[in-house]
Amino acid sequence: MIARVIVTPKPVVNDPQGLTVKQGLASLGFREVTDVRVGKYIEVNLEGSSEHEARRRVEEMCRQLLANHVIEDFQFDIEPERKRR
Amino acid sequence: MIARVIVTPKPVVNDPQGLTVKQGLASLGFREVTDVRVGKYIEVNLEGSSEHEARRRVEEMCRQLLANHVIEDFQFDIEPERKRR
Amino acid sequence: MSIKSVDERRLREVALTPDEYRAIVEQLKRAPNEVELGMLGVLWSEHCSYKSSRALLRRLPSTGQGVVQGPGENAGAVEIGEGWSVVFKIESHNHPSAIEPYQGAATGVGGIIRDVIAMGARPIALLDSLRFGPLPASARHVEGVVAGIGGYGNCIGIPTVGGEVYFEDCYASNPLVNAMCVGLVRTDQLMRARAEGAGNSLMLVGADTGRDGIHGASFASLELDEQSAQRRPAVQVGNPFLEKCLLEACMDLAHTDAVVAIQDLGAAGLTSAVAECAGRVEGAGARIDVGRVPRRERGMTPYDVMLSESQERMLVVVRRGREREVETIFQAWDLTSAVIGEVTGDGQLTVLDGEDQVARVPVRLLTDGVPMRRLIGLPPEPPYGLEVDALPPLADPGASLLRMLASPNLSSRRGIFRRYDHMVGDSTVVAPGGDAAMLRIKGTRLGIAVTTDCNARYCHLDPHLGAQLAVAEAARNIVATGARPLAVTDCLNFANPDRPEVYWELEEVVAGLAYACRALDLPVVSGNVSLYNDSNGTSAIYPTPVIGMVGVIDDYGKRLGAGLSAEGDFVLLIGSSHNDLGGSEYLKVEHGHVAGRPPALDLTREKAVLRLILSAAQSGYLHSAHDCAEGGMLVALAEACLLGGIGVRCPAIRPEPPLRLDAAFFGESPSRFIVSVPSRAMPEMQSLARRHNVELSLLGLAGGEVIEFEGQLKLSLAELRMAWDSMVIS
Amino acid sequence: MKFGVVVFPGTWSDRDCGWVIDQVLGQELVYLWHKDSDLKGCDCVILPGGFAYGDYLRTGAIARFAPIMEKVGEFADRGGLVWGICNGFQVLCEAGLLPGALIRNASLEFRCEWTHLLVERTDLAFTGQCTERDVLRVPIAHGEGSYFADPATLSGMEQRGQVVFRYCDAGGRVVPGANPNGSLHNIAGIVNSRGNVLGMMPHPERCAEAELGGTDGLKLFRSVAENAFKVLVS
Ligand SMILES: Nc1ncnc2c1ncn2[C@@H]1O[C@H](COP(=O)(O)OP(=O)(O)O)[C@@H](O)[C@H]1O
Ligand SMILES: [Mg+2]
Repeated sequence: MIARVIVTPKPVVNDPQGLTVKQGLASLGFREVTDVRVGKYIEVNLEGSSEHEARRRVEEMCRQLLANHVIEDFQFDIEPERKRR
Repeated sequence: MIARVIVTPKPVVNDPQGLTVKQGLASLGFREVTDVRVGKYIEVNLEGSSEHEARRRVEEMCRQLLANHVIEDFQFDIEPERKRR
Repeated sequence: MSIKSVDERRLREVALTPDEYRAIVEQLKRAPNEVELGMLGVLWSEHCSYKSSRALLRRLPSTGQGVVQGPGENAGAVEIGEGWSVVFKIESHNHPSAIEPYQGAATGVGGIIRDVIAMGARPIALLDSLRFGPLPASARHVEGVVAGIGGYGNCIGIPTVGGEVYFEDCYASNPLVNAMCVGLVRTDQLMRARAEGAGNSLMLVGADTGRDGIHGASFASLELDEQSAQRRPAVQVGNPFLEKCLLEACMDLAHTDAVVAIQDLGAAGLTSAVAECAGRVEGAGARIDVGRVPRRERGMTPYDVMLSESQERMLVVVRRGREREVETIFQAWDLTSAVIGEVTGDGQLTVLDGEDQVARVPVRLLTDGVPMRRLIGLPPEPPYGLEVDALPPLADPGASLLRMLASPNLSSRRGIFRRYDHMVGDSTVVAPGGDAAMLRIKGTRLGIAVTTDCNARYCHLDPHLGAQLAVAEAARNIVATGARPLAVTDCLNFANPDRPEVYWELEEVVAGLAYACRALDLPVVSGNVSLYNDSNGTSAIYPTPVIGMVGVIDDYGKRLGAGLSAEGDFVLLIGSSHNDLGGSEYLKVEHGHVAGRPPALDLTREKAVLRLILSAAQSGYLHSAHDCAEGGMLVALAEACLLGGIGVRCPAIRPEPPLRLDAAFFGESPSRFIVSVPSRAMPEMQSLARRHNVELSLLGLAGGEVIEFEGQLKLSLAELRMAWDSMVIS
Repeated sequence: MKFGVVVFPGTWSDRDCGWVIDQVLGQELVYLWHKDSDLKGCDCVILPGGFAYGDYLRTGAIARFAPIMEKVGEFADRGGLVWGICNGFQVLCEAGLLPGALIRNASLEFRCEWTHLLVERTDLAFTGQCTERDVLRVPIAHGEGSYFADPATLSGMEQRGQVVFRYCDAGGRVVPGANPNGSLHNIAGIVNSRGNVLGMMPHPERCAEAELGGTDGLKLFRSVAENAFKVLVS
């Protein structure tokens, strides 16, 4: 089972990385870019259990460790097959 | 148009962050976790152009700036609708 | 006047009391509108107005030789010689760090740096004073705070050279994060944040304004409770890179005469910056247009813009007609700048949104209108008795020493300060790890020593004495490097002062600070007060008046380290020892009590000891000096050995009654130092001590790889180091 | 000898390098602004430490596109001396002027402390004043200094002798315990195959005066200055 977790800064939270990358892209000539947000991607491989159970566990992991709920949102999907995306 | 870019450390590169997250999860009781890799998630909003053109441009951004091919792989998808995932 | 026009929920939101609201209506002669209410709410918060503490703070001495700027500006300034002044201030960021340790601590560092920049000074050093609940439960919090301080300081390129960390139960739900910044400026180029000259432009520079931390100042003035969770959007994310650019641009600005003043935006954002700046000039006012404020988000209201606490912004007062020059400087650093208004002479803060006037409040009402709160102090029962005679005698000094060195309050802080860049700037000539740190002033032989200190356990047991001990210890730390103490900045961290016993602590602490600072000729040139460090009204922190101190040495070539530096040196104890076990770390670690009276302090003796050490350092008699603090003589001696990598052989200690053996080893009598003296300088050192009328006792000889007191303890440096390096925070 | 020190937004070792060049060594110094595209006739370009562009996204990732970098690349191609220190090393790797990359320290912590470096090349313009297998005491200050290159690149570099500095203990032994960040092969500094572009994580400019705790770093600055002198007289 593999879970792909995406953690992003909450929309109202300042994202200095995103701002700086946006400026970097602009100076490289990518002027069509209107906004950039930088977050984390976390790939978690888990053993056994049902997809339903895995979903519950990963949700728990996000709440407890993977995301900082004060400033970040998270989302994830789960794939039964253990193969790299 | 919105591009969702995922940048991951290449399999041969050490991922101390992934290891630490794995240990952290284990110490919280998530013992079913067999492997964790930590990468980056970058959300790029772009103006105008076709999906095809956007794909070409984002590919270019990844090659030039968003990923370092010595240590990282990247992948992305593009969604015409500009709505937050 | 009735209060009916505004509902109570709204008042609570802006943290105003019905009485305060009434005072506003009375002085405005009308009801304030929403925006005005918000502005008054933040500026009248405890955090901005000091309404509970201002009267007390006046008791602190703030003038003295060398003081160039006392309290009232963004930071204080003291002349150090050769045309240079040091600018410094300490500030708390306790509440934000409790909610989000990394960002809370990081933005605390960012904020105090901007206060120093606003004075036209280049920041050259940072210090952090931290208090947490016991390990390991607090480990994640410690990790976040330390990472946040390093994350900001390391990125911006200002060395973090000192600070302190303590672990006590009382901080478990109210951790304290205080940050101090020290800057350097030519005295004649010191700036003051005064909005002089009607018609001059107000420019907002740096980051765009977002909806960060709206009502952060009010938030800092409330106790933490379940509802704090809902206030969480108040948490700000710092951008040290942007602040680095802002810093350099402001340094460039200081070289032009286009600028009248620079003011940082901190708590209460634009409202506070504009009001403070205008408030410092008699009759000055300001007119600003929120429509011209560059924004990060769409749909922000004038209310949001006026109250936003977005980081990394500065207000610049620019001479009329010189705006282009300023803009060019900021452009060079890729920073936005916008003219948002102008200085007026009408004494009003007028806020426009394009054509529309959205607020108009007298500046004085904002800055000085809040009714001062008269609180009542009542001493609590003194429950902290200690029968020293009832304590069992010291059984095994070696075993005790190992346990003491491994205690989180005494163990080596290397695991923390090696995560801070403490070398950038090529000026750190005494690195963290000993007593004060020292930075050289390039182009001169001058050095400045900096430290923060406070034993809050002493303050808990006796606030008046504890505060004095904190000042004395800071002075001792400065003197241990060979530098002369100059001036103080203080951060008063307290629980809810509405509780009479807390207000009593505050009164006592301020009185103690004032007394010690007067006795040691140390003006208090800046500071900060953080109240309401309680959670749910139950657990209160110890009164924690953190003392930041700066000293100067005329020739940094004469500086001293804390570690023994040569085999064969005589190792001496300077000062006298008493049965001072009250409030000691020994009592806590070995007997599990926090009790008794803190050590008695005789400031006349203290002065004599400080003079002796300075004079010996000046004459070149000393190879090292280290002050005896928590853990007493033996812990100080072990530290001197471990820092220098040299052992010491001593004859057995046979204390003269009534001095107990445990007190001789681990008692915390103040006004003492461990020094090492080369044998050739011993006669001079002895006669110098006699002349200063200070007790000097020979402990032993430096050398080898063990610490030995004949027949009493013998431990290898390796064993000691293992214990000392045992703190694990991540 | 004219040193040029590049300043990116977010750079902070520029002044420290400048201080050593100008005040300690008495050599000629110019600062090179990232937006400029002129090296002002300098003989050695230093890319100093700092957090250019905040090191956001990846260390050195954005800085390498600064206008000045194009000139630095051309200068390197002509055989000019380019010296990246800490963040400068990261920029050089991102720019492809040096092989490999620098990733998060294995400890995941920023580390500021003294290290020992074994000098493996003394035939370079940067190390001419060092003795064979010299051990230098030089501080580090970085969070992302763990050197990585794929196995083929790494073995090619080793064969060509491109590793200039390795973390070692005080006795010069290259042991895992002396490695502060998890760098492959204990690598602290490397050179390009031509020998004119050096990248190193430790900060020699922080140990060029006794009062800062050591003077080993001065050897490297002296080497560059002396080398220019040798080139001039030959
Ligand atoms: N405990 C104190 N002792 C002396 N001065 C103080 C103290 N607390 C605050 N001050 C002074 O009062 C002024 C306002 O403080 P503060 O509101 O913390 O400044 P800022 O607006 O820069 O955050 C400053 O000049 C500060 O130095
Ligand atoms: Mg201020």
